[in-house]
Amino acid sequence: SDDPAGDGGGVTTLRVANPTPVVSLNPFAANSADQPTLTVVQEVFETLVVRQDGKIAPKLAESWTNPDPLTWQFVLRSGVTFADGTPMTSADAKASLRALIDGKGPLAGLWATVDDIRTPDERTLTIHTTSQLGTVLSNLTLLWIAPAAKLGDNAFFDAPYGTGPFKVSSFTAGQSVNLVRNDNYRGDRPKLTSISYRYIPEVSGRVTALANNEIDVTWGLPPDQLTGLRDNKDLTVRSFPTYANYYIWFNSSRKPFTDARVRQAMWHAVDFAKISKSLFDQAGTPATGPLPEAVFGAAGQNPYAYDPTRARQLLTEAGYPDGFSTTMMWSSGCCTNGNSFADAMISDWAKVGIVVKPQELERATWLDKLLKLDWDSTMTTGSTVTGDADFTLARLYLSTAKRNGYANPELDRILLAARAELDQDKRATLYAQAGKIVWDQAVGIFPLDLNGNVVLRGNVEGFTPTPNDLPDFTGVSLR
Amino acid sequence: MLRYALRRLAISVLVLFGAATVVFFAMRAVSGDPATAVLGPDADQSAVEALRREYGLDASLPVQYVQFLRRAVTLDFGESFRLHDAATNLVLTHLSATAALALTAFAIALVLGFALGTLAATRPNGVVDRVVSVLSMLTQSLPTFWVGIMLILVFSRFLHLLPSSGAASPAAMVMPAVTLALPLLSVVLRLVRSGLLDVLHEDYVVTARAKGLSETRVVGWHAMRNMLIPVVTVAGLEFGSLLGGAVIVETVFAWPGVGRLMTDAIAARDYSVVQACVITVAVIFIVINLLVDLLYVRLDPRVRESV
Amino acid sequence: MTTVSDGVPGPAVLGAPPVPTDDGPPDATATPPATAPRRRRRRLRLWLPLGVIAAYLVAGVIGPLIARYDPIATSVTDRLLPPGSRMSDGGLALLGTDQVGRDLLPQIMQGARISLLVGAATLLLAGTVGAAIGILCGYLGGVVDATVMRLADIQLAFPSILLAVFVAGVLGSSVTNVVLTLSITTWPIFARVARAQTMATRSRDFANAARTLGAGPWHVVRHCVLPAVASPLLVIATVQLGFVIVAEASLSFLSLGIPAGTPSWGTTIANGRDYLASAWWIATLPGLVLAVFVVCVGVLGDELRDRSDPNLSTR
Amino acid sequence: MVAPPHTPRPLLTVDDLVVSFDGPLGAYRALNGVSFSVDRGETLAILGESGSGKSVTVRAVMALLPRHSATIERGTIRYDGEEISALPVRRTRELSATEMAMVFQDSLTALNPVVRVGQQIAELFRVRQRTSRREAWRRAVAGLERVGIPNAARRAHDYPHQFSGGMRQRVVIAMALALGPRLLIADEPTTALDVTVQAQIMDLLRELREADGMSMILITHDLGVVADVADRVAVMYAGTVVESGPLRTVYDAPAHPYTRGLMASIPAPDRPGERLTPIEGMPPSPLATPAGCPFHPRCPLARSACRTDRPTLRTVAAGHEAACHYAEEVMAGVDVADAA
Amino acid sequence: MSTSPTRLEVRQLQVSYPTHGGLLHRGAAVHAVERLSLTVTTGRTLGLVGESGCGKSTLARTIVGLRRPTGGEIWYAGERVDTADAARRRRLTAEIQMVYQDPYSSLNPRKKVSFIVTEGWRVHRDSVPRDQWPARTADLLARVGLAAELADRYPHQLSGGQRQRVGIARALAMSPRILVCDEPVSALDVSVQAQTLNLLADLRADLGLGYLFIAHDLSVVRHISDDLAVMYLGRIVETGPAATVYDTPAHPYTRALISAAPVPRPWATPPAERILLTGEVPSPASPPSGCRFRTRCRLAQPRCAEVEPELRPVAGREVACHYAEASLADSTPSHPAVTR
Ligand SMILES: Nc1ncnc2c1ncn2[C@@H]1O[C@H](COP(=O)(O)OP(=O)(O)OP(=O)(O)O)[C@@H](O)[C@H]1O
Ligand SMILES: Nc1ncnc2c1ncn2[C@@H]1O[C@H](COP(=O)(O)OP(=O)(O)OP(=O)(O)O)[C@@H](O)[C@H]1O
Ligand SMILES: [Mg+2]
Ligand SMILES: [Mg+2]
Repeated sequence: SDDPAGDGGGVTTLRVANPTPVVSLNPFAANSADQPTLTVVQEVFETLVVRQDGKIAPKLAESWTNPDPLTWQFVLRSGVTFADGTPMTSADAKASLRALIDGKGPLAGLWATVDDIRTPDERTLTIHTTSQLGTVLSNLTLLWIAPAAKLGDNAFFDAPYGTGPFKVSSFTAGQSVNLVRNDNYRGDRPKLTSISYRYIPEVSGRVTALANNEIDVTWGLPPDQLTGLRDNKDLTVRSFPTYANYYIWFNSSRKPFTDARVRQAMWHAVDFAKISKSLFDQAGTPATGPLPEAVFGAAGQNPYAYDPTRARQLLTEAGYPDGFSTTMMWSSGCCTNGNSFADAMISDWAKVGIVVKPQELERATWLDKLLKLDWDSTMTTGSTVTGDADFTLARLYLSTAKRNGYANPELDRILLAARAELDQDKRATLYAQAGKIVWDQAVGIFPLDLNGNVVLRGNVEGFTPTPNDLPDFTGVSLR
Repeated sequence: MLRYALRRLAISVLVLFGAATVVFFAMRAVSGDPATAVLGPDADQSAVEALRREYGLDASLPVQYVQFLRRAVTLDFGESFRLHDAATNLVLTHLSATAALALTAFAIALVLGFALGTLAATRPNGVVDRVVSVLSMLTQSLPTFWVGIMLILVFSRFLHLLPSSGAASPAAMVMPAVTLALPLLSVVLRLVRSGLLDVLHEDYVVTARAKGLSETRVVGWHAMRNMLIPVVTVAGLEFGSLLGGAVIVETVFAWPGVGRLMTDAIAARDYSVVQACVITVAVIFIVINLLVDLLYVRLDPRVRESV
Repeated sequence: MTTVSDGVPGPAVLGAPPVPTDDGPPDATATPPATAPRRRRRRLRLWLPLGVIAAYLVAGVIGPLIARYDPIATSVTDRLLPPGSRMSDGGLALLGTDQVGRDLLPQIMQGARISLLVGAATLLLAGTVGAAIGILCGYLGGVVDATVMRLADIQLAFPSILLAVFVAGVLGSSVTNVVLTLSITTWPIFARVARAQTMATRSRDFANAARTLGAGPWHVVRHCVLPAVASPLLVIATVQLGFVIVAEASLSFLSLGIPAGTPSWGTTIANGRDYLASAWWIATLPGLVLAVFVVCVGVLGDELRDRSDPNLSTR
Repeated sequence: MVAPPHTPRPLLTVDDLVVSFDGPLGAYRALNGVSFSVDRGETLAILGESGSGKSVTVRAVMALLPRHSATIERGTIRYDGEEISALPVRRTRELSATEMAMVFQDSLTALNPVVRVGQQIAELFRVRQRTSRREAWRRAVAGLERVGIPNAARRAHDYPHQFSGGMRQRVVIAMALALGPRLLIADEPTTALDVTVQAQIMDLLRELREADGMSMILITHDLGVVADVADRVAVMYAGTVVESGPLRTVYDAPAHPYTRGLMASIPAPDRPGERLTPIEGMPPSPLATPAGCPFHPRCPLARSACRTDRPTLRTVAAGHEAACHYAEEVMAGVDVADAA
Repeated sequence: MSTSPTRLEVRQLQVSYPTHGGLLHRGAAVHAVERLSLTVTTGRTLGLVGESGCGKSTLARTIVGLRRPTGGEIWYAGERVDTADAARRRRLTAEIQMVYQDPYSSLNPRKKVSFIVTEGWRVHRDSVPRDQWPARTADLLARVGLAAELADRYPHQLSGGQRQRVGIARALAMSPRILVCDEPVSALDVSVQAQTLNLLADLRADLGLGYLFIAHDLSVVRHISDDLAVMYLGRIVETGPAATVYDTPAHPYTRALISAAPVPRPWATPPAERILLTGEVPSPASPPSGCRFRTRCRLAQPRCAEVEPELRPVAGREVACHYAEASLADSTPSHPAVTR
């Protein structure tokens, strides 16, 4: 009828093509760390705090304090309503956190030490932990606040709504999601009236759809595709640093990778500078540490030079003067340009006498082997979803995690101390130390921090990329 | 008649039971655990176990099997671990998309296959025949995904004639249907050609000519009716496998069909969906076999005596 | 006994005929001039595909020895060069380079080994097993037939991808296991054809004649059924060869095929699929090579069928 | 187009017809100069050994030779004075069934197995005469009744395999007669049938001929059947007509050694068990027709001229022609031994 | 050559084909052969004639063991064949061989003549040592009048007569005592037919073979047979010495059959009256009650529908007709059918 947003009227729909299917819109359970789910969910729900330019900023929470090191108290913003008009209260926040913990999804572990959540009044939320938890704030960047009354209702997540600028109008798992503007949104109304997400699996299909004006936005394209698209006047290609990086792990509990020198030799043997320049162009930047630079807690480490002679020398020292044979597995489609990257590395390793047999596996099989530690080395990419070093380092490198066979009491101590530390600066220092151990001991090779890319048609304006690589279209408008 | 129908039904039930059993145990024999596949590597053990309990995967295999069979009888295949919907529902919605595509592809293949096959058969070893036969071998030898992507590039990206993917408009159907039709087309074409060649020098065709009938009627009516049985047989089977899904075409053209549903479900070790898919496909094959047999009787009265 | 004038030898008892001379030059009036080019064309239909197939075999066997192809060596600076480009080591990439800078020509030649091996091995395995089962079912009929054919039905309903995942999961991914997977999906076709032909042949009069001589089932199968089954199987095999090689490519498309690092036409084509718009040659050239091969085998199969047909053969 | 019936011209004349086939063995001539004619109301029987070209000859007349492998190299076929071999096939087809109709050798294979018998006949009226569906069916049933199919109205709904051999043969005849042809060509119409059914069919054909003045070409191996219905006989050997003449003349005084050999091969009914005297040797392969007279390798009378000169059909008595250099000797009954 | 004749006896043989019910009706068995008895003796020929579809081929196939009888017994040389165990059966039936109706389809198209002829020896490994095969093959081929070179040919490279003889050679290779010939000459022209008949007669004289000779052509049957059996709808209706049955047929069906046989030179023999059969041919699946021929019989009486006549001796032969004597006496038809 009228034109509440003043955006020129009419229906403006942003047509988005996902590179991966959205199989669920429930961010509290199994899919709580799932990129495609989070991409959609972030338009619908809001969190208490957000990470902005690497710093934590208020969102639904106005302020927070630590009455004691084990207690976190948040004051919620007033006047916030859900899309159906009901006000958002601390009970909703509490229920949401409970749902996340009880949902036993991949993020539940972040909250393992929480023993009590209280709501003294409608605007106050207190979280009590059994031991000090320095990651509460960054963890909260992934706690979506949903209406408490609906959380137990599975059907709610077929068309969920929250306090965010959009709400879901229709959802077909694995295929498409449609969002419409939440007219009860308290802030600046988005200019878009709706967003439609559709899953197009094949790269050629997605690129063609974009070039043909069948869609407006897509992302996650292989670097080689981008070269061609940059020349296309109708399109804008945005590349930006993300929380994601490439890593090749060695199974440190298996010979010959029990010896750090062997792992280091593997690193020295590959000319990563050349490979990443040719294969990744602007899609990646050489890593400076085990964490992508954008992550809180990342610190620059001593680079490993491409030095085959040194590699051979290290191998000789470790007792493998003639090299050895081993395998490297990865799950198909795990990694940008993965097969080429593997080929290139294997090629360089062969030059120092290390014969690496590639094993491209189906994901479920790969996972199975991975978790059983039934592998020599594995290549994968990973993202520090919360943007906090703890998420990656403590999750993967604690000896209790049993993820790569590496066990180092010193590293364990540092990581646990960092987690318990409430002073963020001190935490950063501790993570720098932990990073150094992981890097110098070559628990894995960290060749590359990945850049994200989003390709938009020329008429899409106002898009700002975020390092968590969850493209957010709230501020976008169509010309 | 009744005995025949009963026997047939019994056999069908056996086939279904066999397919169900094989898929049940095959899914559980492959490496990879559904709970981990859904939750990813970071879920903790208690979460994995909770999920396994939720989906009844903690019971012993024989118990699970009996449970599965008992529910399958009521067409309940359980809930998808991955898509959180009833497997039966998922299969049915995807099947309708597949059916639309398969029917179109089938129609294209039949119409073109008959036309070209007839053309080739009426001038055996002529230029048309040679060209058609080499083309049919060629289409058979081109990988489907190559054809699909090439079609997208040519007709969408460069000529801007057709939408590149999705199932939104009838136009979106053209390329996937054509891609799917090509291999089938060459099969139909070969069958029609060889069937017609066999039949065209039969005496009754000569009789029809001697009756002064036009060549169109002789070939299109007298000869054609007699070579349909092998064509129907193979076409039926092929149609069955089309309905069973064409993963590659569905992937390339982002077509939400049953083939991709099944492939994704296999990848995610989504037992219930895989089982529902396989049983559906088995039912499709059984129904198609039945239709083909009924069609035999319509096509050839001699069959009636020896069903 | 009769005699014939002018030296024509008299026929023996019971009118044993003078054997018509097939080798002697036939009478001019009976041989219109159309024969020579037709013969030549027929010969071409045999030798041209044979020549091409031989060339493939030679390229597959010798090619990689001459133009040395190291599947492991990559040269990322030379990636995605179009056909005819110079590479950084000075070599000429006649067919261009792939996404990690490997020369395509030797890669395709090397790939021929695996692809032809997979094709031949699958056909051999599926063909033998399928034909044996088909003949058994067709000959015995009854319960055996019904049971096995129902098994084939189950097999048809069973997704081949699940099979591939299954084989790859249980046995790991290897050339052998690709052959196994493809054989399991292909055997029912051979079985069906063999079965149909067996059913048509087992009660023909010449088979009955053998039975009245006292022949047992084994003799009838070996001498009456097998020769008759061979020719349709040959045709099916040539059709299936193309299918199998393409199927290997499709398995590669789903990463269930030949293990990475072993070039086959299928893996090369699958690798090139994301580059069809920018570097068309990676997927297209091996695709063409494959298509030409399949067409040649098809033409050869048809021709061999014609020649093996006693009613058409010239000898 | 059709000339008035009183003209003395023959109804069908075939002159020097040469037909060759493209076989997988190369091209060869199946017919090598066939000539004969059929008068109005006359029945001509064509005899000859298997593979001598009888069927090819009549198929050439009906324009039914396989289009892609057969070529008419030479010769003319005139129907009612008009040269039909020069017409496009489509025009000749228009003459089919109305002017000339054909009965094929094997009735089971000559009928379309998947079309109802009545429909196969009705089709003629529907397509060729554009009658209504019901009218066509009515006439088809009448046609079946005419050839003596009991209960025709019901049986018209049956399929060919539901009929017995004799009835099928009658269906084929009913089909050939449906549009009232002036010339009926019957290619071994009774070979597969037992004598009682054969007798019925021959009687039927005779009756029709007498009633309508229809001409007929009858091909058969059975000399008894020929004697039963034919007015004139033509004998073929290796792609040519080697002899033609009135029935009794040819039977009693054959002018060609092949014909004589045929007649001598018949088992005599009054002397059962006696040794038969077949023609020695075997027919020439179509790929290697001997030079000169094609019969000379098997001919007890062959002399040097026979090996070099090909004899042509010549008149040896009134209405009696033969292609033999020594026809007079043959007619005179000169014996093998005498000739040598 | 044997001194005392060996006998093949068929007693009360019954053979039926199960027909499957269609989608609409239940199937009924076709009784192709019904309580049939006959005897074939070495050194003699039993001719078997009858209407197309009356069960002649079924009988032949059952005798050589290609079908299991549903009732009755088959005895050979004093031993029961049909219930014998496999080994004995193989030994017994090796002496009973068959010549098939269609020479081409009974020869394996993918095997050379040399294989086909030696096939029996390949099966019975101990019968003939392998080194003797070539000589024995040449000998056999010569015996059936084929040149030794033909051993290297495939069946499609042979003429019809040659094929027929290869079939005979294959049977002879087993040194049979009894030969079952299922219409061995019906596809051949008179000259080739004469060759084959001569061959069979020679073999009977030289080796003392006994024949069961099935044919449509009565003049051929008359020529070669010592005894004659006439079949109608699965049963024998008349049997006896050939001359007796042929010259003075007693059963109305035999009379019709013989009267319908065409004569090669009708003008040379006195004109005979021809009996045409009318009425519908009954189906073997539902034969008429009583006498099976009564629906088409001129002499049928009410009794014929009630009591099925059994074979009984009448004037030197056996006839299955209640009114055989009347039929014999009745030289002119009581009501004129079609006469000529
Ligand atoms: N369609 C064809 N293609 C090639 N050759 C053919 C074809 N039809 C007939 N012939 C050949 O032409 C010759 C004459 O055949 P035709 O059928 O006229 O013989 P016929 O005299 O009718 O013999 P039969 O008495 O056996 O019917 C034979 O050598 C035959 O092989
Ligand atoms: N395989 C079969 N299945 C069912 N019925 C059959 C089968 N073979 C023959 N018959 C039927 O059995 C009866 C006798 O057939 P058979 O072949 O013995 O006749 P025949 O006397 O040899 O005839 P013809 O003279 O035509 O060769 C026929 O009615 C026929 O339809
Ligand atoms: Mg003929
Ligand atoms: Mg028979």
